[in-house]
Amino acid sequence: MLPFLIRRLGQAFLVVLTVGLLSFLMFRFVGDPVVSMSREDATVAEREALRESLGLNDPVPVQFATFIGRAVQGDFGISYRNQRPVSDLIAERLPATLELVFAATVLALAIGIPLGVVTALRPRGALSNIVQGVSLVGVSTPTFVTGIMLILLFAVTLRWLPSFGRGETVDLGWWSTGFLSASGWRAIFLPALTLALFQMTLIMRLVRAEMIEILQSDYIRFARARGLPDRSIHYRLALKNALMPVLTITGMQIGGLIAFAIVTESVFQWPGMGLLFIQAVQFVDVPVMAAYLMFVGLVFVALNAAVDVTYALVDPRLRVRG
Amino acid sequence: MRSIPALDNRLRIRGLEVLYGGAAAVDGIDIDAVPGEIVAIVGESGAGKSSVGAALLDLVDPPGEWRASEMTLDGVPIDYKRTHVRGRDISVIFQDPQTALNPLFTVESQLVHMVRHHLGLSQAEAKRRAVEMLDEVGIADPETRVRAYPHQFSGGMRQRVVIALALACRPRLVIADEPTSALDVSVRAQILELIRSICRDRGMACLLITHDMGAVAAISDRAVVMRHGKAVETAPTGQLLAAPTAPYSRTLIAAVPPVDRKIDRFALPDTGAVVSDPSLERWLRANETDAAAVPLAVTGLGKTFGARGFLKRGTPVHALKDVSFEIGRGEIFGLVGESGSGKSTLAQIAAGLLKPDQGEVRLLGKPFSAATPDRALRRYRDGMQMVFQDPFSSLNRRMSVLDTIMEPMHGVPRAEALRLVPALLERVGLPPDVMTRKPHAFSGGQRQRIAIARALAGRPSLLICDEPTSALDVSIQAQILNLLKDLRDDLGLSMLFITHDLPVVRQMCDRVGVLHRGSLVELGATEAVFESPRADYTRALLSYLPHLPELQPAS
Amino acid sequence: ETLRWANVGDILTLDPYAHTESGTSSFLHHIYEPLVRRDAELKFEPALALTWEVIEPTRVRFTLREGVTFHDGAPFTSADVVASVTRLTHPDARARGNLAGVARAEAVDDYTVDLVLNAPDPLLINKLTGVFIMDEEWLVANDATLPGNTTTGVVTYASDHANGTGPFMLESRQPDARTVLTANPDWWDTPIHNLTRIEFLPINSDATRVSALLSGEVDVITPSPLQDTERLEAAEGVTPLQNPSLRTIMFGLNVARDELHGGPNGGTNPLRDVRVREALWRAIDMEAINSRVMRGKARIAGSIIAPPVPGYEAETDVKPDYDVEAAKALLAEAGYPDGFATNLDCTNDRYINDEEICLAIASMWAGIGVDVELTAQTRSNHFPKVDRGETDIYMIGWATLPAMDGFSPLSQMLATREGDYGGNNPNGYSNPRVDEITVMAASEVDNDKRIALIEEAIQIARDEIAYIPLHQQPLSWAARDNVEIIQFPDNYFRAWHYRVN
Amino acid sequence: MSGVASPSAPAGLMGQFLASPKAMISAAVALLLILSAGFAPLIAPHDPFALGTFNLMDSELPPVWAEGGDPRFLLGTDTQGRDVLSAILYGMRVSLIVGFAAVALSAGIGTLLGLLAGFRGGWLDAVLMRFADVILSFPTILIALLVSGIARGVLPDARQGDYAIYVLILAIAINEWTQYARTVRGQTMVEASLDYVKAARISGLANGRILGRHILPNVLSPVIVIATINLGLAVLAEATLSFLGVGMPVTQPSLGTLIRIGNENLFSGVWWVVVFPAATLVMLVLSVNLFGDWLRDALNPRLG
Ligand SMILES: Nc1ncnc2c1ncn2[C@@H]1O[C@H](COP(=O)(O)OP(=O)(O)OP(=O)(O)O)[C@@H](O)[C@H]1O
Ligand SMILES: Nc1ncnc2c1ncn2[C@@H]1O[C@H](COP(=O)(O)OP(=O)(O)OP(=O)(O)O)[C@@H](O)[C@H]1O
Ligand SMILES: [Mg+2]
Ligand SMILES: [Mg+2]
Ligand code: NI
Repeated sequence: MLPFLIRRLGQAFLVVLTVGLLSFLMFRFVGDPVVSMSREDATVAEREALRESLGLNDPVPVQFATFIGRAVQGDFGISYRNQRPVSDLIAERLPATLELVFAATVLALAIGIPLGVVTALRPRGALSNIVQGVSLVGVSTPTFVTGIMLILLFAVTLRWLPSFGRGETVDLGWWSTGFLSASGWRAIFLPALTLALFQMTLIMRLVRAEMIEILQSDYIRFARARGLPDRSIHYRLALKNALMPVLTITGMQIGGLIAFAIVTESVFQWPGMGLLFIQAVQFVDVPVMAAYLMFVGLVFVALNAAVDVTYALVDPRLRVRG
Repeated sequence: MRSIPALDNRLRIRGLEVLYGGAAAVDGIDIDAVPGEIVAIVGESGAGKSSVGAALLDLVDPPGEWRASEMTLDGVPIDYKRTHVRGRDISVIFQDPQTALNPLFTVESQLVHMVRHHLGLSQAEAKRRAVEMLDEVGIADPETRVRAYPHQFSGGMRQRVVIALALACRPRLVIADEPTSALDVSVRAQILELIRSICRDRGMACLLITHDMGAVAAISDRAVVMRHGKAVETAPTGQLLAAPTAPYSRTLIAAVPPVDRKIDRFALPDTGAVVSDPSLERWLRANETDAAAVPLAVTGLGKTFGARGFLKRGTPVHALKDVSFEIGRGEIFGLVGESGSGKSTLAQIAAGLLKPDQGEVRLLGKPFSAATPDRALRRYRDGMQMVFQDPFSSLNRRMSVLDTIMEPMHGVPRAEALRLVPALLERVGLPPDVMTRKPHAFSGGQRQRIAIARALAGRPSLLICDEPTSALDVSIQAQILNLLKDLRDDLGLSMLFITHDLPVVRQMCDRVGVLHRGSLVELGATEAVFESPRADYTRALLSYLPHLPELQPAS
Repeated sequence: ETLRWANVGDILTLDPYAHTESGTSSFLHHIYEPLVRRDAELKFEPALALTWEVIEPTRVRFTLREGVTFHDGAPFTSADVVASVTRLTHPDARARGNLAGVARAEAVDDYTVDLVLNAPDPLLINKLTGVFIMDEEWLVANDATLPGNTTTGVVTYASDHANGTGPFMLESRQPDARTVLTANPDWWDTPIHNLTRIEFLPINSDATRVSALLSGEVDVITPSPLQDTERLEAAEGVTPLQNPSLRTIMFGLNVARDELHGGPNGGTNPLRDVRVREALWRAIDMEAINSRVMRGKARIAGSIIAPPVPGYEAETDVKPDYDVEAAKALLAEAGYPDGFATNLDCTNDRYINDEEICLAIASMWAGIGVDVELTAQTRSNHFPKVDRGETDIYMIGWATLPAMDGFSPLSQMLATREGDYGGNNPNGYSNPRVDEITVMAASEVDNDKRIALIEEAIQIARDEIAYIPLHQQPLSWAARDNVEIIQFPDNYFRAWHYRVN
Repeated sequence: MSGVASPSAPAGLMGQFLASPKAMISAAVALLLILSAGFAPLIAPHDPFALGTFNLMDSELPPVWAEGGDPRFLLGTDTQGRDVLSAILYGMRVSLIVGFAAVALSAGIGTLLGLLAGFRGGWLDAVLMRFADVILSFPTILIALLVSGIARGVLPDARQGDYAIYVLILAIAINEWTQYARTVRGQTMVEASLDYVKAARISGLANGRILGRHILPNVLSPVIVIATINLGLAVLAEATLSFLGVGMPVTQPSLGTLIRIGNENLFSGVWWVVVFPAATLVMLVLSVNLFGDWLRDALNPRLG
């Protein structure tokens, strides 16, 4: 286990460094922070002074070295936009995004898995075709359109659910959660659904493909030949095997969900990291962008590692012997 | 041998038919079995043997359907709508223990699930039963082993677990579909013995589906010979082996390589004289390299595989340890040994596909060792060709027969090649007009012939055959073996012949080496090794050999 | 009563000196107050200062209002003004430009304070309307006397806490989610409003913001997309609110270069020819743009400043008639009978329907043979590009804020780029008389003379077509019928004038 | 003895195709859309990319069948007076160019790298796969920002419209090659362990030839399946990027840009500006996906 962890750590370090380099390269080009930071009628001298003080006139390698040097110490600097420490901003926004991603994942699994099983058991049945068709329409529609449509239906027309925000949040230490209030639950539903739609379809298809494959396998045939009831074969035996790759993909996709939360969060005004990032991009808030990107990279590596470990725990063949 | 059983049949089948999309895979078969009796169903691949088993379990794959005019168990018609028919009345033992067990559940949970479902036992009783069952199938220390996962058992033990699962509810009839063909010789004998004793002790009837005549001879009471969905002969085993009456039965029996003596060729009625084109013969011989060079010499060969797999756990495997031997011109050298003994590793090193860690190989005088640079390998492989075990993966499924065979013909003009390929195909017993087809259009035996033709097209002096027939059924195996022998005789090919099938070795090889855990424990002339083995391991191996005393002497 | 106010963006910070964004100022005005504020007509009106007088050209004396307390109960005195001015003029303060020209503040007594200037400044009072006063004791007690700064790494308590004298007090703040204000019961002024609570709810997405209004989750949205006006009019219980604003949208024209980025055009820069500039202007059908793109809510402009801004003159504000033939004739006269090629750079997230306006105009210009390559991009890319002089024709909007005075475009957009002047004139426009006027107007304390100077410069700019003005874009808000709202042309939200019924 | 034809034979594929109405309908719809996009300049009544050809005074006309419709504009006009039908046809062209190019690029790169990684193994494999991890941790959106930012920096005088399409293609391709690479790598490892590859090696083929002649054709079918499905995803990704403002410029709107613009007019009653492009996009993605799905099932012998 130890060499594994060490390898993972090394890998995490490399990934984050690369991401850091890439994001750093990116800042040079997304725009000029000075414009957003100064008054509309700032004089040329004022702008120049600001640029100088931000170190934007230094040679690029110097800037990169400074940036990485501070980043490895966990210091991502201070946001250009809010003048608050970036780590605070990220910590403040993290709960919202993670709760959204978590809710979306749960929703995707809760709907995707049963649908996948149902469509696998009758791969050519009418129900299977309908479910697959509807889910495809869902993923064929751009997220931002789906989001607005859901708002129009559930918030404006039916007035069942709120169209924006997180509802009431409760602070548990530094973590602010929306799961402890009724309005929080109501608020998370639409964004989570919007975000989950793609994953849901993915999981459904994956479960379906895996189930079809597994249902043909020898051990399922053997189970059948021993007269075990279909329900227990499908849901107890086959599903457990089919869920292994689903676990991997779901784990990996969480990274993608965090990224896709950018769109969902800006449609639903969900006060998470995606919203923070998109605003940072508009403002050319370099420290926030850098921290966000490196954070997402880190989450990705961590998820990868977590998936591997879980895999090893769930699959007895991979468990450490002795 | 016991006499034909009385009328108190346990199983009685009349007029069983299995249809796949209109084509009859089983075409009206009658089978009977009495308690305690093992009825073997034999026949070539595709004869419909497994389909009989599937029909009995009502598990014929969807597009297929089955019907029978009569199907009774202990005189009562089998009603598949009842829940406990499968598993409690009729059970099954599958072929491959590697895939038949769900890897994610412990043996205990699989057993408990099974007995609780069928017998409605309490959790505690079911657990006790699980332990009993493991004990019964001969797994030592069942109390602890019961909580293990399938991957923690060896192949033989897994097959025992499969049997435990099949028999946990004490069925009256068990169908064993190739229960031993995935197992090593030593394990195979034990498993057969286990099935035999359980049937006898419990009075359970068993349908043993197999193409292993050794197994048939060893444990079955009666045998049904199937061909093209029909039973061509049903007779007590001893009688069938000694004096088959139906022509097909005779061919089948003749194709079984005898263990106890060497025969020249298998007496197969339908393989006539091989057509041979003299110009092909000339072309094939034109490449003969320096006659003095020893085709293959292996000295002090060693190979260790690092630990592999997830998280790099496990210990290194010494696949080969200090192996030395030589193959003379025109000689067929046999290499035997149980699974994992290093046979394929040796073949791959000899073929220059894998680098040895220690020692050296000389192929027609060209050296190959750990120090040989990769770019020298293409030269090294000149004059050598290989025939692989699995005829399905050894042909590129997207390449036509013509392209496949032409591949090793370097520098042969296309027009010439277009003339040679049909001749080669004829040489291996295939009609030349199959050239344009792709592999999926051929049966296993036919594919193996194509693979041999491809090997010949490389005009080798040395042919390495890694288990060339173990994927084929006996009658096809006999044909391929005959073909290889003819090629050796006609072309003077030298061969490294790898197999785990001792009878085959006896029929094919001039000399034989026995590998055990990577070491060559025995080396000598085949007859000498068979008659008076020196190594203990060889003796043990030979003792597992099935005895087919009733087999009539082949002509 | 609670007013739920959804705005397009969140405020950047609660620290009034750490940002330069007018939206944030507008919000903070509810918590903090300046010495002088603008009334409902945007005229100056005493706030924390009762009176002021220039006692020396570079010294202005303020008499402060007595009996004012900060939200934490501390009294407001001259020390607070001194501390605030010191903090704002600190070199690290992001907003120090808002008080450029002020050297320091000196307390005369508890309720009298002097501002010492570097040079006479006719716009001092204008500037002071945007200078919010903070509490000295509170700053000291919370170690917030230094303004927050990205470079120095100073993080200030004031960025997420607030203590002002204004009509509302901060109750809670969750960035990008909700900031809640409650009415200040001890406010020195007599409230017109009947609000007890303001919930400030940023909603970035236009469609979501409108949805929130339609679904009754918010009471007022700022801004409300123009194209949704009809829908909002039709909807039950909500009303769109539209009024002209101060912001003039115009095109800058690059005359600095010998050739345009958009094409060689025979080695010339056509934009240098005033006839070409006029042709371009004449070829724009502003009526069409106003009726279609702006839903008739914009005010078509001929001048670069809006009517309420000092320096505005109706005579200057004339747009040449839309006349394609005349435009073609002018081009031919200037030597471009077949038109020419140029780039057009626009924002797509800064002004109302900016992208649509540019697309429509590009299409109109194509009609007189001008081959336009249109780039519409985000502001953080647009403005640096403009500033580097890499554009030929570019869109810019100017509201003269926070000063709200004609001197702002004069010094920033018309004066030749040099020293403190011409910060927004990257396109090489230069007129000696305009430069002369700029210097004079900068220190002219006689307001009438000053206005005359500015009027002259703006007239010159109009005659030479230094910029092509398009329109004053409207303020477009929408609210539930039960809220009474006044829209101010400077786009400030002044909730102490609003009521919820 | 008789040869048995396997169910996944190519001849069977056509047969299966003709037997599946789902496959035929989706293929027909996809083909129709692709062709009409391809021939947009010939069939579109107007040229929506030519700035001088539309008139603001024609803006927001409803479709012909609605009250106030104008026969010149079958599906009405947008807020600029552009013909919605023509804009859709041209926009689909842009979307499809982006989609096809991105898919071709990513499939090409991914297949090549996957082949090398799977065949070579060792450090090359490790480096490529870790690199893929890094790429994966950078969502498409961020890559698009990065690429467009770098393009802007590298080509300082270039105009956004000129390279936006390449930026999009590159951004999507950079993100998606990893999928192909991973799949092809796995498949290559399986194929490379099969005996026919050893046979080819013994026959004296060089590694390059083995890869090209033997392995490539055998790993291609999953690539084709992923490609069809990714074509839809690429079109969608382009739309999302346009929504975030890094997509195609307004002067050359893609379907995504049209939807984004239309989205701004969602409440204003000019529904045709958003509904038609969105419906076209959904139809396109859906038909391509359905076809890809069918292809995957058809190429899977277990489902045959
Ligand atoms: N699911 C199926 N669909 C169509 N045809 C099938 C199916 N299963 C078996 N067959 C065909 O039925 C015939 C009999 O097959 P079966 O598996 O019973 O043969 P077998 O005697 O068990 O062969 P082997 O020794 O190779 O196991 C073969 O021709 C086979 O191709
Ligand atoms: N590439 C490899 N990496 C690691 N270990 C290997 C590798 N190939 C073979 N081995 C191990 O080397 C030993 C010898 O394997 P080999 O394939 O030569 O046996 P074999 O005699 O051909 O067996 P079989 O009869 O099953 O084909 C086995 O323990 C096997 O697990
Ligand atoms: Mg079988
Ligand atoms: Mg082997
Ligand atoms: Ni046959």
